[in-house]
Amino acid sequence: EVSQPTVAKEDIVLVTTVINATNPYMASWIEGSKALGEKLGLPVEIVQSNGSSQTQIAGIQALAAKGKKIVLVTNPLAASDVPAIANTIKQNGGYMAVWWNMPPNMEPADVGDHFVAFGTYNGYTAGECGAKALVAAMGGKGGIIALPGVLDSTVSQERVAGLKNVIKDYPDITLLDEQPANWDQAIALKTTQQLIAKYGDQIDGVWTADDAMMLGAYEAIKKADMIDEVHFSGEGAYPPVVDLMVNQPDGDVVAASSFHRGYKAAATGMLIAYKAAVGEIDISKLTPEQRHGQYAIDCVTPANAKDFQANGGIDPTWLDRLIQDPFMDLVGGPVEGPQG
Amino acid sequence: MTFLTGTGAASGCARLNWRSGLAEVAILAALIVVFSILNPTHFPTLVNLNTILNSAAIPVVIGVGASLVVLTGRIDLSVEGVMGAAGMVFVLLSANSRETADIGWLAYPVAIGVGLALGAATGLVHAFAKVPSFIVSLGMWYVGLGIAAVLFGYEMIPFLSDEAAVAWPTATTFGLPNSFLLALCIVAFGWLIERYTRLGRYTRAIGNNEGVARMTGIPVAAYVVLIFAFAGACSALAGIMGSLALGAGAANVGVGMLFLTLAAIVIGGTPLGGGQGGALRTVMGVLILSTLYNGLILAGVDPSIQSGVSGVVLVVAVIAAGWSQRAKLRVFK
Amino acid sequence: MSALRTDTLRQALGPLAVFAGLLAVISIAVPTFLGGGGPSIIAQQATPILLVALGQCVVLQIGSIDLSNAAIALFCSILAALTLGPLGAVAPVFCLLVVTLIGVANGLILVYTQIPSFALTLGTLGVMQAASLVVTGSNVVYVMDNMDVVAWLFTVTFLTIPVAFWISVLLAVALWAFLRFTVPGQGLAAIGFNERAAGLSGQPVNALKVLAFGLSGFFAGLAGLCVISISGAASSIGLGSDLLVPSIAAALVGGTAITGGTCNPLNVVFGAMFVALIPVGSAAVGVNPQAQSIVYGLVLIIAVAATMSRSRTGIVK
Amino acid sequence: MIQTGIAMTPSVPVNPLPILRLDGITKSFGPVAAVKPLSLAIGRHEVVGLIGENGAGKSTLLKMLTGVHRPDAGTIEMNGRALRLRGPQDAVQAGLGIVHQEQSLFTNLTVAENIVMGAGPHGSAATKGGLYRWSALRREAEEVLARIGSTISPDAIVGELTFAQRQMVEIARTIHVACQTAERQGGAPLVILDEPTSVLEKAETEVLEAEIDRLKRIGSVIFVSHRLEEVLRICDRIVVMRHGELVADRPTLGVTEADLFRLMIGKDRHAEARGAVPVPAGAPVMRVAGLSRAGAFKDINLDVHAGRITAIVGSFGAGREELVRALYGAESHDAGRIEVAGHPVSGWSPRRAIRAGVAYLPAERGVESAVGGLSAARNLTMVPFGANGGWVLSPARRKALAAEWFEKLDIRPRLLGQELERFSGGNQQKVVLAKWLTLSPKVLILDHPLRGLDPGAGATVNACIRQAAAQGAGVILLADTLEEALDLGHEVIVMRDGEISARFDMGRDNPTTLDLLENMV
Ligand SMILES: Nc1ncnc2c1ncn2[C@@H]1O[C@H](COP(=O)(O)OP(=O)(O)OP(=O)(O)O)[C@@H](O)[C@H]1O
Ligand SMILES: Nc1ncnc2c1ncn2[C@@H]1O[C@H](COP(=O)(O)OP(=O)(O)OP(=O)(O)O)[C@@H](O)[C@H]1O
Ligand SMILES: [Mg+2]
Ligand SMILES: [Mg+2]
Repeated sequence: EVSQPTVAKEDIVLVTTVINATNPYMASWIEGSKALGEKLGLPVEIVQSNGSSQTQIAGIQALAAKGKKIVLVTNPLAASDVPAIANTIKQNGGYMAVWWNMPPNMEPADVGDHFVAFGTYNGYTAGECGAKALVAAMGGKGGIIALPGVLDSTVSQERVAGLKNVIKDYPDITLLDEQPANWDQAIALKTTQQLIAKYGDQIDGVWTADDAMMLGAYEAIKKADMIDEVHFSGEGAYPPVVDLMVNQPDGDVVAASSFHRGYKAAATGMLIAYKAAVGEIDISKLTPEQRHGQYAIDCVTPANAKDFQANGGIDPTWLDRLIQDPFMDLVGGPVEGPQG
Repeated sequence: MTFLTGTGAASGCARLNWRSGLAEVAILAALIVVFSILNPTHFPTLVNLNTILNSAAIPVVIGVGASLVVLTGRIDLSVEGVMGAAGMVFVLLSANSRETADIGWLAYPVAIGVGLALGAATGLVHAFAKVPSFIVSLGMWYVGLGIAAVLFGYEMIPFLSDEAAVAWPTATTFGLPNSFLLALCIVAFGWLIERYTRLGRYTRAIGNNEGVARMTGIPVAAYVVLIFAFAGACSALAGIMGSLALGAGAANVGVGMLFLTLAAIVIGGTPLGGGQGGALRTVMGVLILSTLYNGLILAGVDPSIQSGVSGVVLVVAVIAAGWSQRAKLRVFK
Repeated sequence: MSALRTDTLRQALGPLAVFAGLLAVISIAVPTFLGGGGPSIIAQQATPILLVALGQCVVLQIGSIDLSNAAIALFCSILAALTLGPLGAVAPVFCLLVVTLIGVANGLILVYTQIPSFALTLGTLGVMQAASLVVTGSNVVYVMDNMDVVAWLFTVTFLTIPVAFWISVLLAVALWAFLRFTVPGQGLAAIGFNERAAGLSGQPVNALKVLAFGLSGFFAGLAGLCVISISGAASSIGLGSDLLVPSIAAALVGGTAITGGTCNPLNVVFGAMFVALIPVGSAAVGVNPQAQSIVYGLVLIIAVAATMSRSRTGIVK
Repeated sequence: MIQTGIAMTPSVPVNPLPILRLDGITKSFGPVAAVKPLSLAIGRHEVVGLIGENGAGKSTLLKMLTGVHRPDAGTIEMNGRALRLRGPQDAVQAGLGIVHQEQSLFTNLTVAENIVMGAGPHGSAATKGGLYRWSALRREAEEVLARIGSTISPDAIVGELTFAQRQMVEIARTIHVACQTAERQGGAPLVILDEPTSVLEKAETEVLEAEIDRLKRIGSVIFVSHRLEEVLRICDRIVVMRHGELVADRPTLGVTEADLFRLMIGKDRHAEARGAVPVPAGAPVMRVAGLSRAGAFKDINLDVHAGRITAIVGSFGAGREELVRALYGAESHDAGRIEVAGHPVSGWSPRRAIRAGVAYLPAERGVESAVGGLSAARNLTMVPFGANGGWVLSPARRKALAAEWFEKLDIRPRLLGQELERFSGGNQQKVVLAKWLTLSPKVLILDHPLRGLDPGAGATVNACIRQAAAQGAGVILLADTLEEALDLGHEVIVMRDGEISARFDMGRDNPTTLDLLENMV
């Protein structure tokens, strides 16, 4: 009775992709996929790309070649990978949901039924969340260094735009420098050390596009004995960062971080694709906002960090509730751009 | 490997001498002058000197081992993998936030032992299965990264708990960062090996003409294994230093170190064909690149063209150093 | 006697054998792999690797190396994404011309300054990366129009395998014939074995070196066009940004000696398919993601150990 | 103090055991049986000459002795003990020293290091325990050098020495190794010299002979050479190999050069036409006027005529190698003019030279003319001009050409498609010479063309050179010996310190070697 062809449950293999398993965000992504797999009683295959689009696509294709129908949730390495992945899934007869990263001129509905949904969140808001808390901690004045991810990542660019959007209202805040640290803790450490040499005491805040880079920058500032004067903001709510927010071991540190939990995202996307595959969702009846939806951002700051930490960020009933309503975290359609 | 041959080994050998080292000094001086003009307030300062030296420490340590490998005419691409594996072993065997086994100071020798073993494995496979070092060490790069990933598991980042140890590398003694002083000790050790031991001299001989080395009765395979093991140990130490710098375990602590070190070796004037040059020259290469990296950021050069500027400087430096050796019928690969 | 024979055999059939062996292992572990479109996946994955590897093997043939050609491939796909809209069918020609010229420039700088190719192309690699960021304004660039100019490469198939693969195989055959049956082909080998002797025998050493690097640029360009045909978009982190290591590995598994003089493009075809098969295979077999790198590294070493020729000098560096 | 050579000669113990005994030793390379079952004993205090035509298996035999090749069958015994050589190190350990046919020194290291390094891990006090004591090392090397009467500085970098100087270093090293090890083990040393003299000039050869004499008092020597008169003068006993077999083993006494020739080649030496048939100086094919290069040669004026052979002689440092390389465009010149066939040349390079009809056979075969990894046939068609030019290589043509020249120069084995490096030294030389002869050049420059050739092959090649001249080529010859220069040259030019010091026309002046020597020093 649904418009799209359906698949028997036993013919399904659940698949997800990660860059590597040593990144906390990815680890929680894997955890979410596995939790859902357990609930559904289906095996989960993990494709690890090690930062290579080629490997990522090859892995998905390899699983397709095993004969089962793929139900995929992916946070693709690069937006430009999506067409190739969509092709693979189409040929396989499976279903997929894509999170965060997609070419701007693409819409799931245009691609076809096998591309069930695209989920995004407001990167500007995410960047703003960290920036606002940072500026507040700095008392509205001082110098900030910013560490974006890789230069041509849209995700990173959006977050940086959010940062800039916030600080333009604070004439006493200067953005001292912007040096990409490639999402990498070690590079962030090295880069921050150079920036310390350049700006020294002028640095009052460090804004990073991701918590891994924040941890690197944090270590560099600590080693330079500046930890008491400098505030940090990251993104992703990595447990160690939430720890820092709760414990504030260095007295005056404010870590502010927004939240788009890998756990929830992976489970949600996988579930939507699954329901489409087995016919629990009729794709033709999905609203545009459901096929290209926006997910809420929780802004974690020292004020709410303790609560966040207490339940590990996940309400124990969340997964069961999700299975009832896979679109429950959805707050709207496509992201519009920075406000104001 | 022929493409690695800088000067024709077979063709009666254009000898590198102290004078050709002047080109590197001149390049470093030129960079310092240029960056001092571009950023007179921050570049020529003691603080910045320490920043540069500190960032040079890890590649210098790697470079000592890597230079010896290159002196034999071989190449070690496994640097980043070995750093990851050894670094992760070190962190997990030290007091850390994951509370894995803490074996105290023994974590240092054990981690270095891991690097030594990986290096020796590279050397053994290369020397006895006769597979080019290029490919064995490339494979070992992946193996090392894989070991680090397996050790990391799916759990949280392990943070080092020993604050004193974590603070040591960047702390200063006699006004210089400890990390750099440690690196200098390793350089001195490497230099003594190169100059005053059979291992070092045979390394040069092997690099100059391996066939002759064999006919002379030098046990080439054994020396090659030793050298790869030593290089592995150097990378492992670098992995430990990287982990201390991060204060945490990360599989990719070595990210970017391979090309940096290779470029430093080439710029320093050690021809990749082997037989000439050595650790001291590599130190110059590392200093040039570290200064360049630091200077580009301090001068505010657009990040998207930094890799291009580095590439151009690399090529110009190598051209300048080798310009006088250009000759009709010169072999260069 | 037997040593010589086995070596000739190893050289002739080694790459095919290791590929077939790995494929057999995977087919046994995953019986549906061959029927489920496995071959076309391998072919698709192998095509860009193969093209870059063919260029690399010409450079290895003269005893040099080109570390920049994968970055050139990516630059070509970026260029194609930018120009397909305005230029249409002319765009691929234009892009190939540009990247071939970049390869030629590599060669010219090399022969004029006489610096080692390793250093030069490491530098060019950095420059190409910067160029990619600059021309894209650090963004992903998408083919807006005229995608059909390149799309057919991977949508049209012959025997279920994309035509791009067959074209690459034909190019490999052509390259093989060029190296084997032409005067410049013999000159390239002579340079790889003994550059001085080649020069003193009147081989146009400099011109041949420029030719080798030009070909490397050209083949990289073809790989770039394949990338754009597959993904319709390009960026310095996307598809095609990691072809360097696999393509060198493909050349070596294909029996190309890193010392120069011995390159057989036909075997590089199998080398590329082998290298493409490793990640596909380990995902299919279900190797633990964290251990996948270990498997990749070990399989690579074993494959080269099995295919490389050792008879010549006994010296392996 | 190191103890070597003369210092320990006084009481020579009489030992009935031979130093070395080979029994049924065999080696094949694929289809080629390089050494067939061969037995041989070398006595104490004996200098044994090992001769045989090119490819007879001499080097292969010696390489088995020094652990480079492993014998397929047979046993080696040294100083009464069975020897299992797993590699060259074992041979060094056993007290075997060898000067290989191809030079084997480390060009990046000093003379002293090269000399001492050969002694193996335990050979020298200066490197005991793996540590280098540079001053001791230098002293040790100085003494060895002094003993062979060499004035080469122990601190010189080997790569900066001349070819002949390097050969002396090599000899010094070998003698040092053999003496040191033998002394340590209480046995007698055995020194193997594989064609050590083919690159030495007379004076050095004499030093070497004296050293061999001294060596004989403490050990034994195996000496390989194609210069039969030298073998007769130096050796006590002569062993002849042919086609991998030992065909004769004679005491030197009473043997003549003609006997040796017959034993080696299997037929009598033809009464060769000695001396050049005078050829009138026709139009010059190459004219050189005022050619100079600082530090190498100065104001060279020279005409090379079609049909005539111009031999250039001179001692080391006279600049003749540099001169001929400049004539070929392989090196530059500062001033002067070169004209080929009436046209002045500019932007001179090997390619232009070849196009103009100039060919050049370099002296260092392994480095400069043989492409060892390519087949002999491909080496023969290596020069991309004339019939080998264009784009397409015709396999059929290559094969026919190769077959023709293999026949003409009797290159063996007749495996056209085998990699050149698998041929014996002499046969490689024939291949690279043939490469140029196929082009029928106008000017043929030959730098030591007979290097490493057996007398039979030497005669064949000489005949080829004469024939090339007779067919209209102008030949410039840097000969191995003065005799050869006088024998082949229509004109002999003597160089000294970069300048031409004398010119002789063979038809008119008929100089003797003495006349030449007078102008050389
Ligand atoms: N590595 C090899 N592979 C194949 N054949 C070989 C190899 N080395 C030597 N041979 C063959 O063995 C035979 C003996 O060669 P060898 O070098 O011992 O001759 P030789 O007596 O030293 O000659 P020459 O006087 O020319 O140096 C030759 O036919 C040669 O082609
Ligand atoms: N302490 C020493 N005393 C005497 N001689 C030495 C000493 N150290 C090295 N030598 C000699 O000097 C020569 C040159 O040294 P080396 O080979 O290290 O090259 P180098 O001059 O340092 O140049 P490069 O940078 O190319 O290595 C060596 O071959 C060695 O024999
Ligand atoms: Mg040195
Ligand atoms: Mg010989």
